[in-house]
Order: sequence, then C-alpha cells, then structure tokens
Amino acid sequence: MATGALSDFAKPAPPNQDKRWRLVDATMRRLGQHPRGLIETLHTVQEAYGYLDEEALRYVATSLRVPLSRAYGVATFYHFFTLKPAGEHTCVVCMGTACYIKGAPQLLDTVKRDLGVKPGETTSDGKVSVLTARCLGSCGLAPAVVYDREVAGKVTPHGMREHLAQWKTP
Amino acid sequence: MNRPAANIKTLKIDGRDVTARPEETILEVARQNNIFIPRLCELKGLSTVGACRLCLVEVKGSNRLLPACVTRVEEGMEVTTSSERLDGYRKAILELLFTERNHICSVCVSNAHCELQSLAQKLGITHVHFPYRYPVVAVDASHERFIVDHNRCILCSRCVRVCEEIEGAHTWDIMGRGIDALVITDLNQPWGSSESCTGCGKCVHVCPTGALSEKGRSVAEMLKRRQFLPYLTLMREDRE
Amino acid sequence: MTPEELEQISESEHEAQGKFAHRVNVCVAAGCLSCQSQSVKDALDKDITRRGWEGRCQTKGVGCMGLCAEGPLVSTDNGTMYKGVTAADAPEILDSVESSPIERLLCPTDVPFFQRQKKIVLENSGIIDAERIEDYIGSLGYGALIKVLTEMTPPEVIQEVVKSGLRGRGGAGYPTGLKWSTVAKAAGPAKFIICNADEGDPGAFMDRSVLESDPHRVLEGMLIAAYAVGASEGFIYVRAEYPLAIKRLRTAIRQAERMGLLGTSICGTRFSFRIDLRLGAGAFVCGEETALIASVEGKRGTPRPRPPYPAQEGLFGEPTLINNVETFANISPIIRNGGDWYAKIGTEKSKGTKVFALAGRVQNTGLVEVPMGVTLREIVFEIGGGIPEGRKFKAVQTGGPSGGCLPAELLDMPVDYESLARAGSIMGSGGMIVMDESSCMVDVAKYFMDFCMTESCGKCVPCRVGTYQMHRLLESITQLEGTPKDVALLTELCDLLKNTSLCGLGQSAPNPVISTMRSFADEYKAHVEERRCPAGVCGNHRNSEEPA
Amino acid sequence: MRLATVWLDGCSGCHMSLLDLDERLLAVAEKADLVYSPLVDNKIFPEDVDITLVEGAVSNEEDLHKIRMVRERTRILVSLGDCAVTANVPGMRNPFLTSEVYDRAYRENVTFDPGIPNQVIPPLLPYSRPVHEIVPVDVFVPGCPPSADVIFYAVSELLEGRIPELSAKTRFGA
Repeated sequence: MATGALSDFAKPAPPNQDKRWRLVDATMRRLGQHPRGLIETLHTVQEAYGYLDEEALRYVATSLRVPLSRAYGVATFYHFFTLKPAGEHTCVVCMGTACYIKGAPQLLDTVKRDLGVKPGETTSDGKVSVLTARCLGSCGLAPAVVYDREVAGKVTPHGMREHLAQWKTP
Repeated sequence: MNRPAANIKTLKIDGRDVTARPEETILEVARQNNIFIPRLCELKGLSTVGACRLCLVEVKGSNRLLPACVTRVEEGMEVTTSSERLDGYRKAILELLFTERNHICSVCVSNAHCELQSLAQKLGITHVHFPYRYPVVAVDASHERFIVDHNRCILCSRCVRVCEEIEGAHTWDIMGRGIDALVITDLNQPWGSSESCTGCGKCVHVCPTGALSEKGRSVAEMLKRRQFLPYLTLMREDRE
Repeated sequence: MTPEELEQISESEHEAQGKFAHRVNVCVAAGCLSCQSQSVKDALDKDITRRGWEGRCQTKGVGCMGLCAEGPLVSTDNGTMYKGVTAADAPEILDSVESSPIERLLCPTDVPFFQRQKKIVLENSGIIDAERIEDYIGSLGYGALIKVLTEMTPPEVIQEVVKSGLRGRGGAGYPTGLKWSTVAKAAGPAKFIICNADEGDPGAFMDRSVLESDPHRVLEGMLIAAYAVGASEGFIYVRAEYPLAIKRLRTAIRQAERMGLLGTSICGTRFSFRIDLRLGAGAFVCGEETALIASVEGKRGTPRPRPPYPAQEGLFGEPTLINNVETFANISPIIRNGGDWYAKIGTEKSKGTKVFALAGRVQNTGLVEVPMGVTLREIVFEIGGGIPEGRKFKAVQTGGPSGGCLPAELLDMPVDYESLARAGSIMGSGGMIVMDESSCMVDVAKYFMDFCMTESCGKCVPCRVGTYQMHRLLESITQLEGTPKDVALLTELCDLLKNTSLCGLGQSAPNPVISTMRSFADEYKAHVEERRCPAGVCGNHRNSEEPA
Repeated sequence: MRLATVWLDGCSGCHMSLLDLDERLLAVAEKADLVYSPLVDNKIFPEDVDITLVEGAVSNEEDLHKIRMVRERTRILVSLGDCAVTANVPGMRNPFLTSEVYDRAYRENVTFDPGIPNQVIPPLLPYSRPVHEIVPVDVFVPGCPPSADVIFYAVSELLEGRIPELSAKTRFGA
C-alpha cells in the first residue's frame, strides 16, 4: 500500500483550538487509538463538553477509524449520551422501582406542570433540563431527585416545586 | 472436495435422514434438502445474527427453541421445522412486523416481490390481530439513484451487513434502540450526502422489502437481484 | 509483596488505629452522602481540632451501614449507632464517646434489622475506610490472594470455589465454580475477566454499596479468579451513573498497583494481572453477558445468540469469565475460611448469604445480608420492620424487571434460587421492593414493561415489537379503557416473548406481567370488566399529593 | 341465504371486483338474495342477514355506527379487501393528526373557498381502523382488490356453509 494513501487517513487535527480536545486525545491515546476505545472516548467528550455534537462524533470516529454510522449508532444506543446540550440546570427524577411506588410519577407531573417540559426536554429559556434515571441506587431514600449532581432524598412535590422555583428566578 | 466420512454428521430433519458437514447450520442443511424454514434476517453470503426469530425450530432434547440460522448440526440431532406451536409463533412475529411500521402492500414498490409479504401468505396470515402502531417515519429520496422508505423497514440489518462485509463501506448502521431503532447512513444524514456510500446498490438488492429501492420504480416494479452475493463470496474464496 | 510484608502492613495499621482512644465512624457511601454526611464528618474533624483531640479520637469515613433510610449514620467505638445526624450534632457526639449515649439520636442495634443479618460480603462495610488499602489489609484483606499465590494451584482454587457451592449473584445463579473451570479449560492465547458492575435492576443498589464500601474486596476476588482461570487482563464494567463507586475503584486500583498487588509479577510470582475500568452508558441489556462484551469492545450493546458462550469465545473472541460484583466479593472469605465453611451457610442448593436492597413500602429501607433460605416474612416483617403507616402488605417484588411479584400467600417461602423460580420470580441481583395496598399491581406490571420496552436493544423482533405492544395494552388497561380481549393478547405475547426472544431480557420481560396476572388476577379483572382500579391508582387522573 | 355488502372507507374497487364476477353473479343469485348493497336499492340494512361483505376501513363516525349495526344483524361478517382487513390506503393518514389531515384536504390543497366543512361530512375518527379492531370478523379476504375469482370462491364456500381457506389464493396487496 502506498504511504500516501495511508497519510490521507492519518489522525485528523482537532476541530478547533479548544483545550478540552487534549483530554479527548489523551483518552484515545490511553486506549491505543483503537476502535474499541469508542465508548470511553465518548464519555470523555461528554464530560468535557456536556454533550456529543456532530463535529465531536466525526472527530472521534475518524481518529479511532470507526465508521461514522457506527459511531452514531453507538452514541444513540446508550441513553447516558446526549446529542443535545443540556440546560443551565439539570433535574433528574429517579424512576427506579422504589421511587416509582413512592411517588416519582407525581414528581414528574409536578415538573410537567411547573416547567412545561417532559423528560428529555429542556425549557425553552435553556434554564432547566429534565431527565429520568433508570435507578440511582438511592432506593433507601425514595423518591430521589438529582438537582445539578446533588442527590436529594424523600422528595415531595412541594419540595420539588420550591427547588425548581429557585432556578427560575435569576 | 473429499472429506473423511468421520466428519459427516447425520441427523433427522422432520423425520428425514440427512447428512451434513459439522460446520453447517440447521438452516443450510434444510435448504440443501429442500426443507423450507422461514427467515428474514438471514441471507446466504452474509453473516448471521439470529434476529428475526422466524427460523426457530424444535430440537429433541432441548427445552428451548433454537434459531436454525446459527445452530450448528450435531450428530443424531432430531429437528422439527414445523409444528402448530412454531407456526403460531412465526405468524405472531410476522404480524408484529406488520404492526411496527406502515406496510401498505397495495402501494409498495415491492408489492408481489416482497419477502415479508410472501412469507405472510405462505404462513396463512389473512389479517393482523395485534393493533397497528402507525409511527411517523421518513422517506429519504436524497440519493440520486436510490430511496430509503423507513415505513417498510423491518430492521433485518441485511443492508448494514452487506455494506460492511461485502462492499466494505460501512455506510449503514442502526441508531437508537428498541422500537425507536432506525437504519441510518453515516451520521444519520441524508443518504445523498453520505461520504462513505459508493453507490453500489448492494443494500437495495438484499433488502427483503420495499424499504430500499431504486428510483423510478412504481408499485410492484422493484425486482431485486441477489445473484451477485453468492458470486462475490465464491470469487473471493477462490482468490485466497 | 510477600506474606510477611502484608502481615507487617496489617500490624502497623492496627497499631496506628490502636493509638486512638476513641473512634467515630461516619458513613460516606452514596446514600448517607446525599443526606450531607460529609458535612457531619467535617464538623467532627473541626471539633476534634478545637478540643485538641487529634491524637485521641479518630474519625473515619466508612462504607454503608445498611439502614439507608435513617441516614446519615454515625457509629462510635463503644458500639453506639446514631441516626439522622447533622453537622450541629458533632460536639455532642464527641462528648458522648466518653459518657453516655445521646438518646435523641440513638439508633438501636439490638433489633432484628442488625441482629438477624449475617455479614460476609458486607463484613467490612461500615467498618473500614474504602479509600485506604491499609485499612482493608488490616481487616485480613489480600490475605486470600497471598494464600492462593503461595499455597494453592489454580485447580485447587477452583476446587475450593466448587466446594463452596457459590452461585452467580447476578441473576441466573449459575454455579460459579463450574463457570471458572470452563474458562480454565478453554484454550486461548489470552483470557479475560470481566466484573459486571453495571447494576441495572431498578430498585437494586447492592453492588454500588459494595464498590463504594469495600472496593478492594472486588479486586481481590477478580485477582483470585484470574489466577485460577489463567487470565492476565480484567475489566470492571461499571455504571457511569455511579461516580463515587468509579472514584473509589480507581483509587483502589492505583493503590493495589502501587503495592504490587496488581500488575506484573504479583507478589514476586509469575502471575500478572491488570484491571481497567470501562464505564457503562445506560443500557440495562448490557447485563446480558454477550451484550456486555460488545459494550466493552466499544460497540452497541446488543446480545448475540449463544453458543458460542463467553467462556469459550468472549471478549475479543477469547475465553472470558464474567461474574458480578457480589460474586467476586464472596471469593476472598471462601478462600480464607474454606469452601466447606461457606457451604454450611444457606440451603442445600443455595449456599452462603445474599445481599438484598430492601426498599419500597417498608419501615427499614436499606441494605441487608442474610443467609439463603430465610423467609420473605422474616426479611419484610422482622428485618424490614413491616409496613409503615399501618397499611396492609400486598406484594414483594424480587428480581427487577425480569422477576415477579410475590403475594402474601408466599411470605413463608424460603428465599433461595429454586423457591423463587418456582413462585414465578427470580433471585435476580437482589432488589426487593415491598408494596402495600396503595400499589396497583397492573400499574406495577406496566411500570416494568415500560422499563423493558425502553431497554430493549431492538435487535430481535419479539422483544422489540412485543414489549411495545405489551406496554400499549397495559397502558390502555391502566387508563381503564382495556377489554378482556386485551388481557388475552397480553397472555399471548407473554408466551411469545418468553419462548422466542433472543436474550434473557426479552425472555424474562413478561415475568412481571405473568406473576401479577397469576396472583392478582382479580385486579386485572376489575380494570377491564368493571373499569375500576381497586387501589385507586389508575385512570385518567392520577392522584396527586397536592392540588394543581 | 341473505347476502349483503357494505361500503365503508374504500375506493369501491372491491365492489367493482365483485361485479367482475359477470355471469357468475347469476350462480350466486341462485343461492342468495342480495338484501342490502350499494349496488341495489334497499336503503335500510335488514335484520337477520346471513353473510355481509364489508369493503373499506372504519374511518369516521358514520362508519363506526354502521359497522356496529351491521355486525349485530349479521351471522357471518366478511372483511373484503385490504381496506377492511388492514385499513390499507385510508390508514395512511394514521401517523398524522386528524387536524393535519383536514388541513391538507380542505385548506392546503383547495384554491376556492378553503375551509373545513362542519356539515354533511361525518367527523373523522382519530385513526382509520381495520374492521376487526372494531367488531369481531369471521372471514378475511385480503387483496387490493381481491380478484373476482377469489371473491367467487369465498362467497361460494360461504353459501355452501363452509369457511373458505383463502391464504393460498390471495394476500395483502394482491
């Protein structure tokens, strides 16, 4: 094989000067620049940027020599990955069994009523993203909600309403 | 090619004595002996995935049903390819496929040439007793020669496999999961804008339904050619 | 690392801890942390400085003490446990170590919740500092590893595990020793160990707790397994949703590497083993072994038909041993005390103990470890303290979305693999959700079907479309718009999915429906024939706790 | 035997195919009275019909009312053709909201006096549905339309008191 052909497919340069690409590159290097490092690398991108956009997917896929469609297939298979930027705040309602039978559906109703968004959506002002989790493993504290990475236990619709109101006021 | 007799397995399919090479699957052996086993995801020349579950057969001594496309023959195996139970399951699976997307045979390019449609007839399906889903899914006609109509897709993944394994482009893959899964090209972009697609059309011809078709075909006009698949496989084997 | 060196570390650890006249342990596992237990520990430390007690009283961040509902939990060296502690209580707690306990915060430990448990997997939880390898070594940690490396051949190790009767704690209960010997016998240039820490059942948090409270125990179990089957590389596939567990595992791996307990030529022998983490990304189906392997390989986590089994052709096509966290956590005590010791605990076919995550409508929610064979009644009513608010018990759900709902008639059934299977449920990974009369069992079935539908990978038709159809039918029944015909369709789909789905997720997805239809048929009947929900849960207007 | 045919939401192609029986219509007429049909004059669907052939999907409130009444008064109900069996082309609107369908039909594609009629046209149901999703159906004759041969075979068998086996003779889209 001609070396010229190979060099055409040498590792591409990061999409821009953003320093966070160095973290992404470090993960890819650690995993030997191998296609099997795809998921780990996507984790790093999401941690650094908050979500996976087309540019990032293209960069990671080409760098790891993963077909574009496969990278997209993987990124959309796993619910932990998101292709859209999240809101300023996130509110994750746990839908584990214990939380479900202890009132998680009522919490979701509260979110819907107060913010007008369904799980997976972000309010139109970009303030709050609402998500559901399979189970946070905080079943002893059911129902549980994560407000911006902080787990809150035994949440009531009233308590939730107050918390959401805090976010709404600038 | 001569093989030592010890390497030949003997088994029974539907009461018939048949012989097979050890690496062969129940489906391959059945096919050689003109015993019909329905299937939609399997296609000779592509890897097997065991996904459509139509080729499930009963094997004596196993309490589970086994997919004929991936189950290798064993000495003394007794296989039943058709029974009231199996036929019931197969009909239910086909009916589920009809409910999943919008399969309107009467206006489909593949009408009369569709594997889903003909299997349904063969298995005696005259109506679907599960409720239909009626999803909103797109038709992408951005490619200059081909069309993908997700209304007709059964997610058999033949297009994904032929593109990866035979053409080597890996333009197709599946995105999402569960009932929301969809076949996509590259980064879920219009097929016409795909960078990796070579336009070879193999995906169109392995597609069992009207999901992938050539442009300019009207109802019932899309005939699929498959002869290239065994041909390519054979020619590549000989090259080694 | 030699046995002598290990002994030395252990001794100096005991000496260092023995220097303190008093010790206060604060739970810093995820449950209590989310009730601000870290601030309790900080306040204690601050008050110790204020008193000048630095050399006299030690505070220690420890793992889960079990009674998560009452957190933050704090225990002192005189055996007192406090519940619901806040930072403001710190001075009073320090006062109490030298006087009488604080009645106001007292959490009695002479109650069945603590007394009826038998701790093997959780023996160090709530006692040692998960972030210090020395503390683990001081509690006999890595002794089992040294023992196998210096005194036992790989077949002897496997023999010990076979003798123990240990069965996989991830769900199906496959005999662990048998699995190990299959991988040991498989030929391959490389073999792999995978620890499945993608705890996926909603309502289960046993594995998280073990990883957060005692991560070295899992590493040691994997090391022993690697030695026994001849593997040189291992992966822990852990949920990305468990950041604390990930952090503590990373710390533990680094510490073990630094001490020469992981890496090349471990303890001066020819045995080498590396462990790396792989983060799960939110796909329940990755609990299925072949899907898990695909995910570790960086692909979509879709299962493939078996055979070939992972023990023959697994990760990267090589023989692979997959066990879950709790299974690995059982290994070092088995090696330390012998398989015969372990086999004496539990029932004839289900040996040892099992950790359950007790949650739902029960007084004492939290983590419990009990010998196999105790009855559901003992767990729910004695250990769990029964149903709060004077309500009536209705069912206990085990095994998550693959399991079933067990009614009051089955409360006296012993909890072991066979009994649960006979009753139409499974052991599963150990989630146990208690429901009272305020839960509608059709609604619960719908909940689990929603879960299975969302988690179906979409590869095989029966699971992909069948779970959708079943969910839709249950949706219409719980909207009180269903008909008896819908129930008949549900029954048909249960049978279809069970017998034709590709993997365990689809095959077991109908279990919650089957088991509720069997034990609570009258509830289904009320929904479709009388358009009435006996529990008052279903219908177009969900009962909300407050007015709109 | 008392025979009826009903026309719900369909293109009438199945009735055309029925007329294609030509001289075989006489053979049918010897054994059956056509007591109700868009092809004959009776305006009221009678009681005690032995066999009713239904063409078309159940798409609006009138269809719904009619098929329930027909089912009550019929011994053997036959779904004739793909629209009755699968909802077929009428069902192609089902992924969309009825409001979108009305807009497309009466506003977007209309140049003279666009507007949704509120009289004469019976309101659409949310979905256009196969007959058997509304009432129990005894015999299914798929096809778009089923050929005259298939219809003749099906009707002949029914008139002889047998349930026809049709899957070998016709299919969806045939």
